[in-house]
Parts: sequence; structure tokens; C-alpha cells
Amino acid sequence: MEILSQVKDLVLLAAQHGAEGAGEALKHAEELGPQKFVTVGYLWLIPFFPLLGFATNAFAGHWIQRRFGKKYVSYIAVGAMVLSFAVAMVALIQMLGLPPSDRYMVNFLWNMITAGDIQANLSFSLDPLSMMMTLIITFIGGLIHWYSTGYMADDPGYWRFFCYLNLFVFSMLLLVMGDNFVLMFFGWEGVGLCSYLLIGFWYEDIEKAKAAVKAFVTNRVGDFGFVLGLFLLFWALGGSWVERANVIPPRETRWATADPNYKPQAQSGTFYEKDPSLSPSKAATTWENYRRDPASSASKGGIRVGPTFTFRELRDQLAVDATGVRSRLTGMTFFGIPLLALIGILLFVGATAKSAQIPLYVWLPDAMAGPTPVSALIHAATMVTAGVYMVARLNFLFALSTAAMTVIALTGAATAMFAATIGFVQNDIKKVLAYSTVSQLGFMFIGVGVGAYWAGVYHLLTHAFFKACLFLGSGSVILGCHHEQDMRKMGGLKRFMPLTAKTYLYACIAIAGFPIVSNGFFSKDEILWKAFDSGSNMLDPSIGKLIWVVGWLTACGTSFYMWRSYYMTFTGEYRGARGEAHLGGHAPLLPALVTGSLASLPSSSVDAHRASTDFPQVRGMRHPDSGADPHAAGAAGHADHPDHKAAEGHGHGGMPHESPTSMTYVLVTLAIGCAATIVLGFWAPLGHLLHIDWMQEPMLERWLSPTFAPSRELVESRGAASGTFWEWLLMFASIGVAFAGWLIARAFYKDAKSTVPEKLAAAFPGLYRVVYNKYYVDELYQATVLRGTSILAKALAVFDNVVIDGIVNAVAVAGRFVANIDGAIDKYLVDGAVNALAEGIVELGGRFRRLQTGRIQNYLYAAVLGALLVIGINFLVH
Amino acid sequence: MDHLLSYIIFAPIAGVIAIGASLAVPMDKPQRDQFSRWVALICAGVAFVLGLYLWVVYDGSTAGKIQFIERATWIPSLHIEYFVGVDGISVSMVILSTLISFIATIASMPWWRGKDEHDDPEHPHFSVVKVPGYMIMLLILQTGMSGTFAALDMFLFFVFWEVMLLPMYFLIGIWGGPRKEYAAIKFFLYTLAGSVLLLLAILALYYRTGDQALLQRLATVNPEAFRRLVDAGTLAMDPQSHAWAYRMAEGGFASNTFNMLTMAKLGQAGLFDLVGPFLAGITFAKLMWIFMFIAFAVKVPMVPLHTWLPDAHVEAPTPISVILAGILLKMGIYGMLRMNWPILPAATASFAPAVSAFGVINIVYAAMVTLAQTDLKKLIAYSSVSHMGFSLLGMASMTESGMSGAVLNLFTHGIISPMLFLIVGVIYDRAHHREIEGFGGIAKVVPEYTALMGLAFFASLGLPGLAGFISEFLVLNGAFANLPWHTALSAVSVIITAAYYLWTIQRVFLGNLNPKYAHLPDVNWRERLTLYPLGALAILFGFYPNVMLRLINTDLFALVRSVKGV
Amino acid sequence: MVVVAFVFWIFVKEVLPGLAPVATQGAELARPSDLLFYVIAAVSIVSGAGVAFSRSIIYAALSLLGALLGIGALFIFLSADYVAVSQLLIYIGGVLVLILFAVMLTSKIGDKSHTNPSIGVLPGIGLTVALIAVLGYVATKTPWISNPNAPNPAQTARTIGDVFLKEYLLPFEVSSLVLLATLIGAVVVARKEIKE
Amino acid sequence: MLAPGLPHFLIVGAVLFAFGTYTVVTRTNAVGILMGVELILNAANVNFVAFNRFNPSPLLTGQVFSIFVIVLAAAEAAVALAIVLAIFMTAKTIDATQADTLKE
Repeated sequence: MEILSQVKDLVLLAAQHGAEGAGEALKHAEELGPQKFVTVGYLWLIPFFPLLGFATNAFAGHWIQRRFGKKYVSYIAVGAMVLSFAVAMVALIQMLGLPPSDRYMVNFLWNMITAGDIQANLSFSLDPLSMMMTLIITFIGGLIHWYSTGYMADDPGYWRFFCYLNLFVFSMLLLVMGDNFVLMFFGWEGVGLCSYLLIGFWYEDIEKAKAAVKAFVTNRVGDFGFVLGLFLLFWALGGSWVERANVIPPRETRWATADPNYKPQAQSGTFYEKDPSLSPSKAATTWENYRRDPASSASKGGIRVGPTFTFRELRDQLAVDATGVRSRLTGMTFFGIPLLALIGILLFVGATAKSAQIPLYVWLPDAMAGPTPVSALIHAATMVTAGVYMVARLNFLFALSTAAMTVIALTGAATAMFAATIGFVQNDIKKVLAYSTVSQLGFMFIGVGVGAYWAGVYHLLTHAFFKACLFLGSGSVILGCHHEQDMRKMGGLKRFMPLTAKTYLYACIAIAGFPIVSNGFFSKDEILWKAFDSGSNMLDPSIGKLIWVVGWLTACGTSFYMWRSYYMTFTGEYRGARGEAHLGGHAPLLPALVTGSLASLPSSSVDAHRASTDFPQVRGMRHPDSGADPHAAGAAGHADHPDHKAAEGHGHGGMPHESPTSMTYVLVTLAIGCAATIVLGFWAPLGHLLHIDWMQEPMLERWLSPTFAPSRELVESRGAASGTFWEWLLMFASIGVAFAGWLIARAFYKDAKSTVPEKLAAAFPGLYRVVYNKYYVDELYQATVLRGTSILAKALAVFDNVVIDGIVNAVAVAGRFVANIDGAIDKYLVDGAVNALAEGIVELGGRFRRLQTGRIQNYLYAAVLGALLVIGINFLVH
Repeated sequence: MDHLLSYIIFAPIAGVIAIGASLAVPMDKPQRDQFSRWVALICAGVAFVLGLYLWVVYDGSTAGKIQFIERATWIPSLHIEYFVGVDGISVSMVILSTLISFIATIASMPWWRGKDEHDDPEHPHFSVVKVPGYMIMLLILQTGMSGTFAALDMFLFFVFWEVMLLPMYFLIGIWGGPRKEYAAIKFFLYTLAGSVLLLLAILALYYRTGDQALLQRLATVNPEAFRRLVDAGTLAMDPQSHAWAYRMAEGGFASNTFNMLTMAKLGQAGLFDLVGPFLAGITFAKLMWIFMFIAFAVKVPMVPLHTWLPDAHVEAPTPISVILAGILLKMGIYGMLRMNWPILPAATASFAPAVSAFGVINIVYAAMVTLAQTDLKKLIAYSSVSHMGFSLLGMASMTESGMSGAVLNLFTHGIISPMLFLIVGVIYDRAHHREIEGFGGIAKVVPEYTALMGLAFFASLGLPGLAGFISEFLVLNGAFANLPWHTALSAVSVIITAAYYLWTIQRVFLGNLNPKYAHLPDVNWRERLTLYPLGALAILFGFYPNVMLRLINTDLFALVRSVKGV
Repeated sequence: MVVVAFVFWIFVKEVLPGLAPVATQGAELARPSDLLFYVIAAVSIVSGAGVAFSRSIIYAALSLLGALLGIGALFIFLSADYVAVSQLLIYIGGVLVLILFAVMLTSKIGDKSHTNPSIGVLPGIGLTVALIAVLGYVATKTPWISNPNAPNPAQTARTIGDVFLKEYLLPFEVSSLVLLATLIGAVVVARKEIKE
Repeated sequence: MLAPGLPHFLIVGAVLFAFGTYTVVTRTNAVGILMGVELILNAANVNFVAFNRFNPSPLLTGQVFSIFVIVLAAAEAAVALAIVLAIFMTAKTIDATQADTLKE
């Protein structure tokens, strides 16, 4: 209730402040002080509601489902989402009410860790960036919850599914709202856990379980790098700096006095510098007041210099020149490598795993084994963008090292191109979307890599909408075709599921980047332009141009494979199973050479997924082992789950059907969202042309400017400033490729008439096979890393058993001496105890008799050695 | 409650007496069994409650102040005292030991009321065999454990240390699995070999404390340190013998002392480093350090000396594995923290690199070995070895966060590994085997069990939000400050750990249900009683580790400073 | 193993230097009585070694005789005539004869070849070395309270008789009891077997 | 140094003692073991008497003790040999390794 009243006056506040918001933001960009922030008390509610929902469903969900029915389970889950979205809106309104420079809300709950220099609180913070992420997560998350009520309607594990989903949202909110690295890492691995749980949701299919394990372990590889980067950063901030805690003068005079008695020594980072100020005693004294109340240390206007995990403090140290931290870090090297570059790259390693970039992208395609809503929420909209979010959140850190930026941008470009090529030839609709996701993430990393942070984040936003729409559309298709995922067995679905088709079409337009009408156009074009314009943000100006070329081609590819999927799925004749009738009725579509291994004829489906790492294509959801018995999807597939019918109430006979409203409405909402988000990033030059003042600068850029202010000047100063002419030119170029891709796809795949594709495939069989099998990367990893590890493990186990234990057992003389001592002990001491103990000691005595040899001589050894030992000690110590 | 510690330590002994007396009373077997079970439960429970009370009344504000001290002369001729007391570190350990003992006692109750599948005479369940003896041993073991954590007199410490040894030997040797003799003897010999060296070192140090010439040398070499000792009342001039001496409990004077605190003061003043070089290059201090370290490293266990652990765990009955993993493994690190580090700081500093190297070997090597295990209990045993390596690394790092991570690791691992062993015990009680490959897809039939196992596994593989992560994070972060490469190497175990746990889950729980276990019963109430508290603690310490850290750190940091002071 | 190595190290480092002067200055000899001492000591030690290492039980018994004699001589050297005499009487007259008697009874005298087998020689030698090392170390390094030119007690026999009946009366009586018990015991043990 | 002081006698005792121990430890012949025991006792006697000589007491304590030792040695020898005989009668051997019925 008091929240509602809060909302009311917050709205009034927003009305006052909203006007001068823009000017404020720009001014804030020039003069950088410590991040001002307001303390609010209710942020914890945002992650709390999903947690509550999780707990309820986890402990009572099964019972509720049995007792009251599935409806109530979903009420709990969706209700939690709605509540947390509402609270997020409240936060948004309050933030709008604040002047841009103060748009940083902190909610300190309690102090989690205090050990030495480490100081980690359980406290949440919202700045424009995390505000945006929070809204995406709660909004799209809520929608997908709603969608799932329809999609999972006939699954016995209903309650489990929703409890995982809520847990995921909780961890994701932890990730974006945590105001320090530790809390972010909580979320970072928490979402990994949830993705593990949800990919393996149908755990009875061992392949799905394996995919889940693969996802988690791959992410762990990334976390390894992430954590190391973290420690490196922490170390770099520490050292001789500890004593300068809280020395920064208050806000008014902060530019005047830059603390004369400080001289930045560019010390090469050998770790063994014995620095007196490192002695914990001194450190402790300087930390004291901070440890007292962590929340309010900087509220006094001072900047705490020293090792920290808190983003705000890190930003202040790096952004405010008076602290001198930035210059020091720039000078530092770690065993010869520039420290900042190393930190950036290590942190980025974590991002490559979480956001599926080369070389750790392999888990994402397999992750499609999970239910489709999961693929939409976790593996398209939110979790996989965590890496991008992390880089954007740390822009002030990454912007300091062009080397790190270059690595990120190049990796992004390579991944985008690489994944797109694989996407060309996939026949599984979800696989196409998976690789498209990898490719789009590549675009985002190009953006945040070249310093166009807002553009990258904007693409994150747009991608969240259209990719969620695409995935949910594919989910609707899959459900409509009775869990058929092979596009070669679809086609002509426009007739059967019009709503799905329309939304899918619009999402295709959006991702393909058709001008003006699609948000994808603005985000992608901005990214490409900034890449072209990056200039010396890259190690070499030419790299920016190269990246632009790659991105440009990839844009063409994106457009191509998305339209391909659209045409194969929705146009032409329906090729799906109508009862047992046709086997390979779509033979002309099958590239001849892969028919053997990959025709999804059910009989061969098993070895099909043995050959490639596809998860089984024609298996019924709740009948993993049914892949063995020869039934295609369709009628037989239907026979598998009558409950499906019960829940959906649609006719059988194998014809596809439109999905329930709970799903289609969500699709429509997302499509509308796609359109709405255009406004946020409307293209600036167009604004200049049309003289619309609120378009002088994209809204989202203005909104995010407080977050990116620390890196803004730095990046812009290094930019090439190629001028508006180029901007226009490149825009038309990208429009061109968008249409080109569309036309090619249309020519090849519309109505499945053209025979060009398999002609091409036949023309370059080798190339086709390689690309189809995803360049055999999985096989490569399997052969090298996994095989190697398991062999090493077995070898070491043998070593442990044979060598070490062998040595232990074979210390001959000592062994005998000690064994006899033990025998003596057993005989006398133990037998005494035995008699004291009533029973059980009889057979014990038997055991000990076996122990002692009965030869007095042996005991004599022990006795004499003992005596010698005592004498020896005696003379040793005197 | 001024004898609180003694109550905690000797509450189990009351139970021992009661059960022993009941042996004299004519009762029929089931009656007597039930009686001794109840007695054991009550005593363990009392000890646990007292431990919690200790936590409540302990005043954590002051650093380095020993509380609840009880001193009384025990063996005057050797100046041995009954001297117990706690600081923050030992409080945490005492709480842990009473808690785990209580849970282990619960876990020793007969596991299936009514339809007991273990009535077949050839393979009776350990909980129905020779119950009075078992309970007596369990109680003696508890006394030994809490005593070790509370003792401040080296000799007393050693006595409790040995008191633990024998019951453990019986518990494994009588109530253990098929190869119990081998395992018990192996455990016994390993620890005994260590104890001999420990005793040797203790005696040597004891004699040195009375070495007047040495004290004089200290007074000349480092006068102000010596003066500090005298001012602090650590050293005093014995009026009749006119020699430097130490005050006894009753105010008398002792020429030598076993008092740990006094020894720590002397050691930090550099007394033991003044003893001349002893054999090629190795000073007296270093030799004593090595002796004590070996004794403790066996218990940790440190890698070349770890092979007793898997055997002992595999053969021991579940509650004994719980105690073994939950408490006995912690004594190694605790002993180092009480003896090696404070008493011989210089030697510690010079050996720290070696220790850290051993820590890394523990972490990575054991993790790799775990990856190849096929027996669930062996798997968990080796993973314990790997996790204790973090404590070694943290101790070696000598940084504040590293050390507090190491000590916190004792606690968190003391919560998690008992849970793991209890969980394995559950499945073993039902399926009568522990072969990982032998199961498959049982998540379908035992969902609650699966959830608990998942919780325990993820807590153990260091998932943030659960207890295991915090300590590992602290250790790695602290160690990185001066051992970057060690840290990088041991961070690899983060991956391996995830790999072997998830792989195990996949092989045991996921996939198609093995028809043999289609009717596996889910966890019963006795098991819930033991598992849920531990799970709750794992989550609590995941999100609010400060509960423990605040208790540990004040004293630990004081110790770090005084050790680094030299 | 550690222990043995440790002890051996003490031997090398501490004892040998302690004994070295004795060895070096052994060349030029002082009073003939000293020389006599060394001879006697050598005799007893050598025959002790004989007891330890001889392969025939008979030779072992004979070298035991040598050792006992040598020790008796040492007693005289130590001006303990009464002890020396009783040594001769009881040991040589009693025990040794008894032993020889047992040897005759048990082992066939026909083959002197290998009547006295021994096992575990290597650890035994290790033990011996360790013993000699540590005891020698103790004997040499300890600051004994000793005055070599202490007055020799005049008539030891008388004094001993006195103390037996005064200060040491109780142990004396007890020992007599022990002897009695031994007597009976020996008879019983031996005879029971012979009977059947 | 060369004049036979206390250490010299002690060393002689030590060496004899060591030999005695060796004999006891390695012999399998029961009689042989007995000889070893005798040797050990004598080594002890040497020490007693030597101590008594080099710091004399009016009561000749050392010598008295050595006499007690001798007496007990005699007794012990008698009993031991009786046992040896008994064993020999039953087991037809006096090999100590064979006579290990204690070892179940």
C-alpha cells in the first residue's frame, strides 16, 4: 500500500524533473565526480518476489499441483513476475524523477563478507543501465512465464518448470542489480545453474542431460577466466594504495587539490613487493570506519581508494582523475603484459562463455534441448546477454585498454560471421535461431568492443524483443506441428497458424534490419557505423574498417538465413506428417549427400544425432526413448501424449494447428514491443535532417549517458569522426545487404520451388558437409580437451592407487616395526579395553591375535627403539 | 556457568558411564540397545545445546582475548595443567564439532522403523550391532574432539588428540565394511606415526622453555622483546631458584611450560629461533616445525599422506565418515593454526612456499583423481582432500582474507562434506552398493533425495550463494595477492570439480530409470532430520557468511599480525 | 626408518668425535693397569660378540663363559671383589653349567655345524648400531659426577653383609622367597612333562 | 683420558648390552636367547658396579644391586631352562619361531 502512495508522488516528481533530463545528462558527461546516489528501501523486493515464488513452488508446488491443479502453480509464478515488474516500474518512475547525475539507487541489505580488504555487501543498485536490464528481464520474463502456461500445459513437471523459471529470474536480477562483483557473480553462476536445470528439464533423455552438463561446465571454464580477472583487478587496486583511503577532498574543491604528496609510481607488477603499508595492521586502521557502515562511506563525498568489489567505488576510482588510480593502472604491467589489457581480456573470457562467443559458444546450440520458452528467455533474451551487460557495466574499465577493446570487437565479429555461416544450412528451426543468437551476440560485442556501449546495449534490447518473438514463434510452430522441429517437414504453416506467421514475419523483418520499420535496423546500423568510425579505439584504425566489412557481410547473411527459415516454415505446401502416409515425401528438398546421415526418417534419427550433436529431432517430449521405435512425429507422435489433446482440445489427424491464446497473445505483445523500441534508438542523422529536437540524440543514448559518462570522452577522443557523409553511405550499404539477403532467400526457398540450394550443396559437397557439421568444433573439443582430461584423470587415479599407496604399504622395515608396536598395543591395551566392553570384543580379540606375531623379539625392537627415542630426545633438547 | 567448556567436553563421558553401568544391570538386548541409543542422543544433544550457548555468551568484540579459561594443575612434576579456553576460532570449531557429533548420533539410530531390511544375520546394519559399545565409542570420540579444540595446554591437547584416535579405530574396525581391518589399521598407523613426531616436538619445545641459557641469550639478543615478555607477566623470576620461570595455575612457579599461549609469546619473541643450527642447514625451530607439520598434515590430509582417507571413508559406517570428514580433517589445519603458525612464525614464513605448493597439489591432483572414481564414497573422500587443499593454500598465503578463507573453509566444508556422506549413506542403505555406474535415472523415483543431493553437490562445487563458494573465493583472492600462479592453477579445480559432480549426477540420477531401482524409497524422517539442517546451514552461510567470519576474524587477524610481526 | 636414520645421524655427529681421542691416544699407553683394563674390556667385548655372532650354540656358550670371566675381571678392576666372586660362583658355576646342560639335552651335539640359527640379521645389526650409538653418546656426553680417586671401600664383603641384614633386609628376604619359588617352579615345570 | 674413567666402563657395558640385545633379537634357539639375556644382565651389572666405584656410597648400593641382579639372573635362568626343556619335550624343538602358539 505505501508503495502505491510512493508511486503517486514519484510520478509528480517525474513530471517536474523529466523536462531538464536531457541537458542534465550532457552536462554530467563533462564534469565527473564521485557517483552521487540515493538510498532507497524497496529495491530488494524486485528479486525477492521471484525468490518467493521459487520457494513456494519448490516446497509446495508438487502438492499444490496435485491438490488444486496446475493453474495455481502458474498463478504463483506469474504473480511473482507481475509483482516484481510492478516494483521495477516504481523504481523507474522514481529514477525518472531524479536528476540524471543522481540516477543511482542503492539498497543496502546486509554485509556479507568482511575479511581483510575484501568487503562485499548484499546490496542492490539501479542505474539507467541496470534499470533497463531489470525492465527487460521482468517484462519479457513475465511474458514468457505467461506463454509457458500454455506451452507446458501438459507436462507433469509443470511445477518444477515454473519453480526453475522463477529461480532463474531471481538470479538474473541478482546479476544485473548486484552492486558489487561478488553479488554479480552470485547471479552469474546462478543463471548458469538455472540454465543447467532447465536444459536438462526432461532429464530422462540422457542426451538432454548431457547438453545441460556441457552448458554448465563450459560456463565454468569462462568463470575461471572471470574470477582470475577479478582477482587481478582487486590486486591492482590494492598494494601501496591502501593508506590513501578516503583522502579525496569533498565535491566542491575536488579539481583543485589533487593531493600533492602523491606521485604515481609506474611499478612493474611483481607481486612480491614488500610494502609496509601492506601490513594488515595499517590497512585495518584505514578500513575501520568503512567497515563500520559500508553503505555511507562515500555518501560523505569522499572516494575510497583501494581494493574494492563495488562497481560504484570502482567507477569513482577510475573515473575521477584526482584519485590517480587510472594513471597508475595504465602504467602497471603484470609479468610484462599491460595490466588493464590482461584484466579486460580475462573478464571477457567469462563473457565468451556466458554469451556464447568463440571459442566457448559450443554449449548454446545444444542448449536448445531445453523447452522452447527456456530457449527464448534464457538462451536468447536475458542470460546470454549477461556478458554484454558486464562489459557495458564496466565500460570505464574496458575503455582504458584499446587492446582489450580490440580483442572483444574482433571476437564479436568473428563469432557473428562464423555462426551466421552455420545458420545458413541448419534444418532444425531452433538450431537456426540458436546460431542466429550467437551471431547477434557477436554484433553486440562488436558494439561494446568498439566503445559504442549504448549501441551494443540497444542491440541487446532490440534483440531481446525480436529474438524472443522468433523463439516463441518457433515454439508455437513446434507445438502446432506436434513437436516437429525439422523445417523440411513444415511449410505452408501460414494457413494453419496465421497469427504466429505474422508475428514471425515481423520479427524476421526486425532482425533482417529493414529500414525504418524495424528496430534491428537502427541498432545494427549504429553498431556497424560506430565500428567503422572507431578509429584508434582499436589498436589499428584499419581494424575498425575490417570489422565493418565483416559485420556488413554478416548482416546480409542474417537476413538470408532468417528469411530462409521463414519461407521454409510458413510458405509452400505443408510437408509434415499426416499419419504414416509419406516417407521422405519431401525428398527433392533433401540435399542428396546428407540424406543418409541426416534425413530425419525416424528409423535413422538415432544415428543421425550420433553423427552430429543435434539432440534427437523426432523424439516425443515425454517419451525420450520413443526415438528408437519408428514413428515420425504427427499421428504416432500424438498417440504418445493424449494429455496433450486434453490440454489443448484441438483435433488430431496430424494437421498443424494454431496455438492457444496464452501463447499467441504473447507473440503479438512482443511484436508490438519490437515496433515500440524503434523510438528508443531512432537514428540521429535522420533527426538532424527532419529537425526533430528529441531525435537529436537517441533517447536510449541520453538515458544511458550517466552510466557511460566515464568512458564517453575517452572513446570519442579516440574516434575517427568520419563525418555524416560516410554515415549515410554506410546506412544505404546496410539497407542494401538486408534486401539482398531477403531476395536471395526468397528466390531459393519461397514455396520450396527452387532447386538451387541442393544444386549448390551438390556443387560443393565438402564445404557443405563441413559447414553442416558446424566445422566439427564439438568433435575437436571432444577429441582433445575431454579425451585428454579423462585420460589424465585415469592415469592419476592409477598413480594414486599403485604408486603412492604402494609406497605406503611397502615401507618395509618401518612398517614392520610400527605394525609390531601396534600389535603390542592391541594385545595389552586393547584386550584390556575389550574385557571392559561387554560384548563385541570377543571377535575383536580374535582380530588382534592375528595382528601380533607372538615373537617376543619383535616387541623387543619396539621397546628398545622407544627407549632410544626418549634418550635421543632428551639429549636433543638439552 | 563458569565451567561451561568442561561441561561441553565431558558431557559425553557422563553418557559413557551411564551406558557402562547399564551393562551391569540385567536387561535384554533390545532394551539395552534402546537405552544406550537414548543416552547417547541426550548427551550429544546436551553438548550441542551447550555449544550454542557458548556461542551466545562468547564476547566476540575483543581480539586475542581467551575466554572461559579453566586452569588447574594436573601433573605437577611435569608442570602439566588442565588448561582449556576458547577464542573465536576455537568457538567456531567447538560449535562445529558438537553440531556434527549430534547429527552423527542421530544418523546412528536404526534407519528403518518397522520393516528393517537389515535383519538378515550375515549383513546386519551397523546401527543394530553391539549398540552399547558403539555408542560408548562415539561418546568418547566426541569428548576427544571438543577437548582438542578447547585445550590450551600442549600436553592436554596431545592427550585429547590421542583419545580421539582409539575410538575411531574401533568404530571403523568393528562396525566397518568388508575391508575394515585393513582400513582401521591403516588409519591407526598413519595417525600414530604422526602423533609420535608431534609428541617429540612438544617435548622438545617444552624442554627449551626451561633453558635458562637460551632465555639469557634472548635477553641479550632482543632485550625489548624480552622485556615485553616480562612486563606481560609471561616470564617471571622465581624467588627461590632465582631462575626465569612461568606462573602456574595456583600461582606457583614452573621451570618449563606446556602452555600454548606462553609458548606462542616466546616463539614470537624469537626464543626458539635462537637454538643453534642443528643439522645441515635445518635449525631446531625448522625441525620442530616439520615434525608438527607432518603430524597435522596426515590429518588434513596432505597429498603424499592422504591414502588412508579413501580407505577409511569407504569402510567406515556413515556416521563415522561424517565425523571423520566433518571434524577430524579439520584438526590438522586447526593444529597448524594453534602450533606451527604462532609458535614458530619464522619457520612458518620460510616454509610457506612449500606449503602453498602442497596446497595446490592437493587441490588439483585430488580433483583429477576424483574425476576417475567409480565409488560414490571414494569420490566424495577424494573431493574432501581436494577441498582441504584450499585451507592449506589459504594458510600459506598468510594474508588476512586468505587465512580467514582457510578457517571458514574448515567450517563450510565441515557442513557440506557430512551432508555428502549422509547422502551417500542413504543410497547405500537402500541399494547396498555405491557403484556410480550401477544406478541411473533414479531422480524419477526419489525426487526429494535428488534435490538434496543436488544441493549438497552444488554447495560443494562452490556455487555462489552456497557455503562452499565463499571460503574458496576468500582463499583464492587472498592467495592471489602473493601467489598468483598457484592461485591460477588451483582455480582450474573449479572446472574439474564441476565436471565430476555434474557427471556423477548425470550418471546416477539422469537418463533412463534403471528398472532395478523402480521402487527405491525416498528419504525417511530420520534422514530428513540430519539432512535439512545441514542444507539450511549451507544456504545460510552462502548468503550471510559474516555470521562465522565475524566470530573468526578478530582473533585470526590478531594472530596474522603477530605472526607477520617477525 | 626416520627414527633409525635420526639416531644413526646422532652417532656419526656426536659419538664418534667423543670416542676419537680414546682411539687416537690409544697408541701411547700409560700405566700397565690401564693396559690391563683395555685388554680385559677387549676380551669381554670380543667374547660378547662371539655370543652374539657364533653359528654354533656350543661356541656361543663357550664365548659366554669368556664374557662372564671378563666381566668378573672388570668387577675386580672396580674393586668390587665380593661381586666378582659371586659372579664367578653363580654365573660360571651355576648358570653357565645349567646352560651347557640344556644345550646338551636339547641339541644333538653331533653336528656343530649350524645349531644356532639366527633370523632378521639386518634389522638386528641396525638396532645394535643404534644402541651402541645412543648409549655411547650418553656415556660420553653426560657430565657424570665422578671422582676417579675415590677411596676404595676396605672390606666390601663385610659391609655388604651388614647392609643385607640392616637396610636391605626386606629385598634380601624377598629374593630368598623368589629363589624358593624358582626352585619349586623349575621342578614342577620340568617334571610334569617327564611324567607322561 | 686414557686412565679408565667412568665412561670407559659405561661404554663396555653399552657394547655388551647391544650384543646381548642383538642375540635376543636374532636367535631362534631358545637357549641362545637365554644367553643374550644373561649378557644384558651382566652389562647392567657392569654399570652398577662402575657407578658404585666412581661415586661411592657408604652402603655400596651399586654392588648390592648387582648382587640382587645376579641372584635373579640365576633364578631366571633356572626357570627359563626348565621351560625350554618342557617345550622341547612337547614340541621336540626349541626353535622360538616354531613355538608361537600365542599367535593363534
